[in-house]
Amino acid sequence: MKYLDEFSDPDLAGKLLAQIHAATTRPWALMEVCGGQTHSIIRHGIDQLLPDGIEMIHGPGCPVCVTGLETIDKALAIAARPDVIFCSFGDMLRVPGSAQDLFGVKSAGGDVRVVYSPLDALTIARQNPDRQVVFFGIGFETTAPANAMTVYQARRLGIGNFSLLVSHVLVPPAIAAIMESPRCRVQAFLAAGHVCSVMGTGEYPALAARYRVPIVVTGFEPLDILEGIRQTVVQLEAGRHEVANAYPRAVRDEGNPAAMAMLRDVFEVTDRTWRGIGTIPGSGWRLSSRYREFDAEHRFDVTGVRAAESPLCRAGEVLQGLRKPNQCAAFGKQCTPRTPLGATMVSAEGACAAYYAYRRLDLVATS
Amino acid sequence: MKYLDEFSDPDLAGKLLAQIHAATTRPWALMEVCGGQTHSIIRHGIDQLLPDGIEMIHGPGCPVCVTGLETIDKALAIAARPDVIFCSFGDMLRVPGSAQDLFGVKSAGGDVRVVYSPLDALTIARQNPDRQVVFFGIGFETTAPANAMTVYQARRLGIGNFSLLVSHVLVPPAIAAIMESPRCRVQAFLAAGHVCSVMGTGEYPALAARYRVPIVVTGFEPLDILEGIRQTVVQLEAGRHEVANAYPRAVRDEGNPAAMAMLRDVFEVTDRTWRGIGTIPGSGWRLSSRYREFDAEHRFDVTGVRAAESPLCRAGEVLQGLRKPNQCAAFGKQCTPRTPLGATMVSAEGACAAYYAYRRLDLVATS
Amino acid sequence: MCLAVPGRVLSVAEVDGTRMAEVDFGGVRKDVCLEFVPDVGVGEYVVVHVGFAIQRLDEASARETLAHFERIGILDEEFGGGFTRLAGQAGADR
Amino acid sequence: MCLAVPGRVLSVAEVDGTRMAEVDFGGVRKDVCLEFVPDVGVGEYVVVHVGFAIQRLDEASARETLAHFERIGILDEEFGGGFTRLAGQAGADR
Amino acid sequence: MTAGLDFENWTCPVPLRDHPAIVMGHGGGGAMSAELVEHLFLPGYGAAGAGELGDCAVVEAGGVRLAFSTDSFVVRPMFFPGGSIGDLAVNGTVNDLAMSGATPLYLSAAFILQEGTALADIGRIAAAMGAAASAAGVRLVTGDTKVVDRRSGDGVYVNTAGVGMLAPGVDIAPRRATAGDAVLVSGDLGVHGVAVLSCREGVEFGTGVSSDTAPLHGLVAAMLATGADVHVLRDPTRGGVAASLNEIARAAGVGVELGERDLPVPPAVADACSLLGLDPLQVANEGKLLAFVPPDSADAVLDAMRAHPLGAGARRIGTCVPDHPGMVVARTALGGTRVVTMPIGEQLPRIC
Amino acid sequence: MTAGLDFENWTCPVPLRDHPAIVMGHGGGGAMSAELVEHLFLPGYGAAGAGELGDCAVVEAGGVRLAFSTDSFVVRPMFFPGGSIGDLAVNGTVNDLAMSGATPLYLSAAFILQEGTALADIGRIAAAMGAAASAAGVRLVTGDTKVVDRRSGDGVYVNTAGVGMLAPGVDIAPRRATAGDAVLVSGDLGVHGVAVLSCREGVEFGTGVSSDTAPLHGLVAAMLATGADVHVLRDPTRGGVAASLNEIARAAGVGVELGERDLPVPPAVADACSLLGLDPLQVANEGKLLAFVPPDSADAVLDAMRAHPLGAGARRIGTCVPDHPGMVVARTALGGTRVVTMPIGEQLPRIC
Ligand code: SF4
Ligand code: SF4
Ligand SMILES: [Mg+2]
Ligand SMILES: [Mg+2]
Ligand SMILES: [Mg+2]
Ligand SMILES: [Mg+2]
Ligand SMILES: [Mg+2]
Ligand SMILES: [Mg+2]
Ligand SMILES: [Mg+2]
Ligand SMILES: [Mg+2]
Ligand SMILES: [Mg+2]
Ligand SMILES: [Mg+2]
Repeated sequence: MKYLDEFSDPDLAGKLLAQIHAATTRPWALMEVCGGQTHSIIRHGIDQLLPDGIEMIHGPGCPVCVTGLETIDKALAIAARPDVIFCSFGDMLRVPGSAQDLFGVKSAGGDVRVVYSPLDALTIARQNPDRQVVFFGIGFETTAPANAMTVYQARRLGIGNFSLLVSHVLVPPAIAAIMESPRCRVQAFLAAGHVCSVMGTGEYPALAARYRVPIVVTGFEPLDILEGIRQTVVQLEAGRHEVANAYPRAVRDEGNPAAMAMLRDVFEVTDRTWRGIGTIPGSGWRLSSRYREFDAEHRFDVTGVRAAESPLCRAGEVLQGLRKPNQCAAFGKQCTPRTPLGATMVSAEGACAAYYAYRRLDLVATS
Repeated sequence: MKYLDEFSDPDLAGKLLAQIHAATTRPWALMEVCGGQTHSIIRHGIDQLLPDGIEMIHGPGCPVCVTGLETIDKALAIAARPDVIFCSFGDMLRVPGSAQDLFGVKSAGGDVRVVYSPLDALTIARQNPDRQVVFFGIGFETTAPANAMTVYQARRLGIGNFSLLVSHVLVPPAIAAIMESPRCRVQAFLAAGHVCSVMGTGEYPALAARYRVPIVVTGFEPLDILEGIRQTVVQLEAGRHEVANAYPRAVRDEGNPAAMAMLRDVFEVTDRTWRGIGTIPGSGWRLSSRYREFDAEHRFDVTGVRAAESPLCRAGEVLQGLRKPNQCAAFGKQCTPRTPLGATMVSAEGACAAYYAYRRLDLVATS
Repeated sequence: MCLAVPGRVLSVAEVDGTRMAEVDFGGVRKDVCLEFVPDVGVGEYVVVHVGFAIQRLDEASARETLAHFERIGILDEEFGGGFTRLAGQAGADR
Repeated sequence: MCLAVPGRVLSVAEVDGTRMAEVDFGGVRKDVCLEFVPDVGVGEYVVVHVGFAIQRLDEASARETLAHFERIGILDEEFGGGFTRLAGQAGADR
Repeated sequence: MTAGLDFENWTCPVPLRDHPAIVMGHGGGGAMSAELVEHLFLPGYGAAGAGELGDCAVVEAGGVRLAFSTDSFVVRPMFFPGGSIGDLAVNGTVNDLAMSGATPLYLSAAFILQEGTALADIGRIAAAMGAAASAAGVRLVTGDTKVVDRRSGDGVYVNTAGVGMLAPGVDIAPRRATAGDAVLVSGDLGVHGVAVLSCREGVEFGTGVSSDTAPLHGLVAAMLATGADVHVLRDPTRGGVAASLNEIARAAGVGVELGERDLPVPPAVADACSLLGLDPLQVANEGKLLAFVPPDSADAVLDAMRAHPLGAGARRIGTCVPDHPGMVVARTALGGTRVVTMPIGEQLPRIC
Repeated sequence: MTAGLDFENWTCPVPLRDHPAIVMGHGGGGAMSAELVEHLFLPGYGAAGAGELGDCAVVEAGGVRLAFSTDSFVVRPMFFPGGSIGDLAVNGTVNDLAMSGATPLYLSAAFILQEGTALADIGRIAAAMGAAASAAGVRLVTGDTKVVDRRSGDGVYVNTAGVGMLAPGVDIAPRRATAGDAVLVSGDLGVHGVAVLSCREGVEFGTGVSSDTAPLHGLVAAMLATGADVHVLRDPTRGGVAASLNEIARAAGVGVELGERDLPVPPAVADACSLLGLDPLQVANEGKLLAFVPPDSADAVLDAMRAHPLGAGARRIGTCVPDHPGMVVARTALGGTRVVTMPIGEQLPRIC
């Protein structure tokens, strides 16, 4: 695909790697915030090629991983209703709630459907006027405009049988929370490129200044990631802590004004519980009171659902870079991709899942 | 089964046949009113064993055959509704309406279920409180008490999602209509035993007297039928036209008072269109006004459904004994059990269907 | 019309205020509503149609009918003197 | 988070009052909502996430970035004099 | 691969024209099932379709004559008195092979599982298949598993295919039915169908009847060991004796005459059929066979059958006749006759 | 028949314990499918279960070596760019036979039809099967038809089983994979899966990609004609190359090393996978094969493949290694490595 393939070129990657090696004189701990970047790093083996001193810490930027257990349980309760068609992005279907996952609800008779876009769910709602159609609106700032637009359209077109189960999470408060953590080891951030495509970079200078960390807005292809790392290392080596944009083809400083206006109309800021991490103040969006009637949580009265995570799971520390997955006692034992205890073992981007596949080769290679 | 097997004994049958042969000096045309008796006659080959002069005319006593086309179309319309579970006796599923049958509705997505008893439909209604459950209440006086009791129970137990599509037909008005027909050839009746189990014999003396025909209440096993024929022939040969009961183990003159009381409560007399015959005044029961709320016809507003029968079909004349099935031009051509034009080709008891199977051997045997 | 078969009441119970019985049809057993035959008890025979007993089966009458069939052709009550001749013809017919 | 890919707008149409486009992703085509990139036209590239264009793709910037990658290691702007030595070490590492 | 075929304007030939879509009756093993094969599958397969796509094919590979058969099993409920879908899946295919006179050797097992099916149920079915295969002396050598959506399946559907080997000279096929042949049955009729019906939703009744599911190749071997020239064997499953005899009569262009008094219909089957208005001749069997044998070997074959545990109730039920070719006629107990028709589709309980 | 087995207290052994019921992933051809076989079917079958119930069994009858295979086809939609469920049903079984080195000869075809299915659709499928069978030179010799309730099926499910014959000396099986073997693929990867996905509800996208469904035994014959000792053949269908290579690596206790730059993933497949977040190595193929051949015959086999119309795009994609037994590792374009994991269940579009 144009503008993907060019940014995967091995020769240019070699040049960037040489620059990173050349620039690195000391160990540095960098966090890529975004799960998509984690995926790219592991899939292309980028971390194996970095200088030994550069440690990539996988951040909490996988929406599948951080969507709260309670939210999953609410989704499961709604999806199990016979009157509901529950629509979701594909990767949410295997995320375990307290007792099961959406695949389990589906296998027990729930009408659970995978869609590519929330607009597909709206189409399903129009095609099934006698059913309630609920879309599972999770994700970061990147996904929020799509969900916002869908609810806006539902109201505009009078599609009363549509509603949204909303659990959006926000990146800047998470970065602040990570840096506030007493055991925090992160020295710089690769910021999530597509979040910034929507939101711009305006929130980052204050964070960079407050925590004295470089923040480099980074894309997703191998060259993008290498360039993000390169710029970060250069700043760290030079003792700087600035905000930079290494993904200018898709990110403008001002973000996307149309999307941001829609977000302001449809959502309002709320405290949000991140799975494995806990509640971060002001780190989420929920439907604003103007759209309350489209809120599935109220329509199906699941506001009372409460859930507790497995006491074994250390996903919170993993997500904050305080612990490697294989430093969790349950890793590979009680907890595998087939029997995940924490969401980080569920998604292909989840740090624990990535380590599970990855470690196997390490073990073989070192045995 | 006790009280079935004993009444099939071939040796006793031989004795009864000998008596019939002995008694018969002239040709007689007898009508067995009931389709169950037709079935028994053909299944056991009884008519082949009778004196040549005794002609058995198959009467309109198969509820599957005589249920009106319009009623079938109403059933099809209700059964096709997505909110409805439509329950029926098995033999109604293949009866063709104007365009298709209940099997076709089922194959197109209708929830059509076969039950043994209307009480089973009531159970289904209790198990599916969010669906409408409709029972197809057809049949003669024998079946009517079961349907009446079911509606009575639905009201008593407050099962609001149950209703009945009612199309009951009554034997005595049909006998009168047959006898009033200008071309009528029937000289005596075997009356339907199980109808009389419910209703008794009180209505028959007036008919026997008015039309000067013997009426012998007859059972269903070979010996019962032979005895019915024997008594009929004896009367005819003697010039008598009395009502007699050749099925006393199951029929009392007064009928079943408890059942009759229930029928009076739940149903009221109405004109009824018999398929292939036409409308016979006062020949049916419908729900009385007290049970109107359980009337599927009103609940689903199919009162406007109108239907016309195939112009080729001579089922009316067949049912009245005015024409043999193979005297219908469509018989075996446009009309076969796989492609029935009239209901008499549908049911195994239907005179046309019986002839279709039967005639094949005749043709072979005489070719 | 109206397939109905004789069965013997095995047990009676009240279900939801309705008198129901388990009825045996020579090894086959079905639940049957007894509301229309209120005084039938265990061990008696009923005539059952679509899950309802529509009449008590009169066993004495059944036995009498069978006995009558046995007698027939021996006694000659209905045809008087002509019977023997006619019966002979009938036999020849078959 | 947020798998988003660049695609080229093939055509634009208004559907139910919403600006929609057919977008080509190198042979794969999908319908995409353009409401958030109101001034993008046919032939331009957009970044698409779950059926929505979330940003125009700046082709000039993309070309510049690639050119920058090509230049890197030739120019030495950021590290000044120390660069050549460090680059040599990095090469030895691999 | 399919060039030259006009799909868009494809219409079904008569008599399927009357049914533009599948109805339950198409799966009943009667006339409607046969018409699907004749008017839809065979024309569709064209030159690649061989023979009549019967229950079992006899083919040749490397000079060896093989029997090859397949059946899918969708019986509901999956567990019933006397067996389960797993027993049927093994015995059904073993029997289709045996009815060609072959020794069954290898089975495949392919599952279509509905999501939500309890693994415990699948385990019970697999165990029943293993036990039935061991009892029949065949091996389950290859398999497949698919899962379908909750709304697109119902528990477990099993397909088995089987391969068996024929001894030289064995030629057993419907077309070999010959006027004069004695028609034999290996035992009581209708027990499987009644057992399954007794626990089917909407019809449930109490009965002591259990399915007769059993592998019949041992019985066949005993029959062939008499040296008799067995003409036809058939397991009267779906559609019962009525469907099997009608098929044989049509395939061979002969008539069949049954004596109703000779039919081994056990009282419990007769009673269940009386209650529901069914014809015992149309009720399915899963452990019985019909045989057409020359009249002079009928007694020897019957003796051999009776000496085998699965043929203890064997008896002669009729004769193959030159009259009314393609038709089956029963002489009733009273001495009349009736035509035993090919069932059309599903068997339905009657009220009338 | 099933005496001595304790059904009521039957519980599934680990690791199935975590899933008391079937979920879609059990049918994905990955780890969950394999675990059903290992922990449920094989223990259930007991002594009657033979081998590993793989895609195809090699058995013996009358001194002839036969290949025997079965597969059920439930692909939705039933018609897709480049083919239909009918093509797959024939080619899928033909290919499973061919992957053992056998010449496919006979197929069975068993249908489970949902009531309400248009006869015209069934006719199109039958015609596609006939055409595919003719093209593959196999005959459809026996069949079966069942009909299920509207709520218990979905259009047409087809099972085919197949019988083929092996030439003396041919021994092709996963366990024969040997360190040093060259790993070859016959052409572009992922086109079938992308073609089907492009018209699947909820995901639809426009693409020029058509299914690659094709019978591969001709290509296999050309490969064997080189005289090379082909160790393993496999058609990477459900679960794609990732599932097939992991299975082979485990069966033989070897490692596999792939070069990502050598994988023939056409741009349209790569782009569709980018859009949906899928791994092309997990996407299904229906007309491609993987081969493990000794390194010294790799070039000759590749030449033979490229000379065949179905192998024109053949290339070497990796090597069988003694390291990391049971694992498949890919060397990335950048020079790193990644583990190519066994797919767990269904492939799902990702947003992340
Ligand atoms: S390995 Fe499992 S239990 Fe441990 S932190 Fe990761 S997800 Fe939680
Ligand atoms: S043969 Fe058919 S068309 Fe003729 S009277 Fe009978 S049902 Fe009607
Ligand atoms: Mg992003
Ligand atoms: Mg009656
Ligand atoms: Mg078969
Ligand atoms: Mg069979
Ligand atoms: Mg398979
Ligand atoms: Mg058979
Ligand atoms: Mg296979
Ligand atoms: Mg296969
Ligand atoms: Mg079959
Ligand atoms: Mg395969």
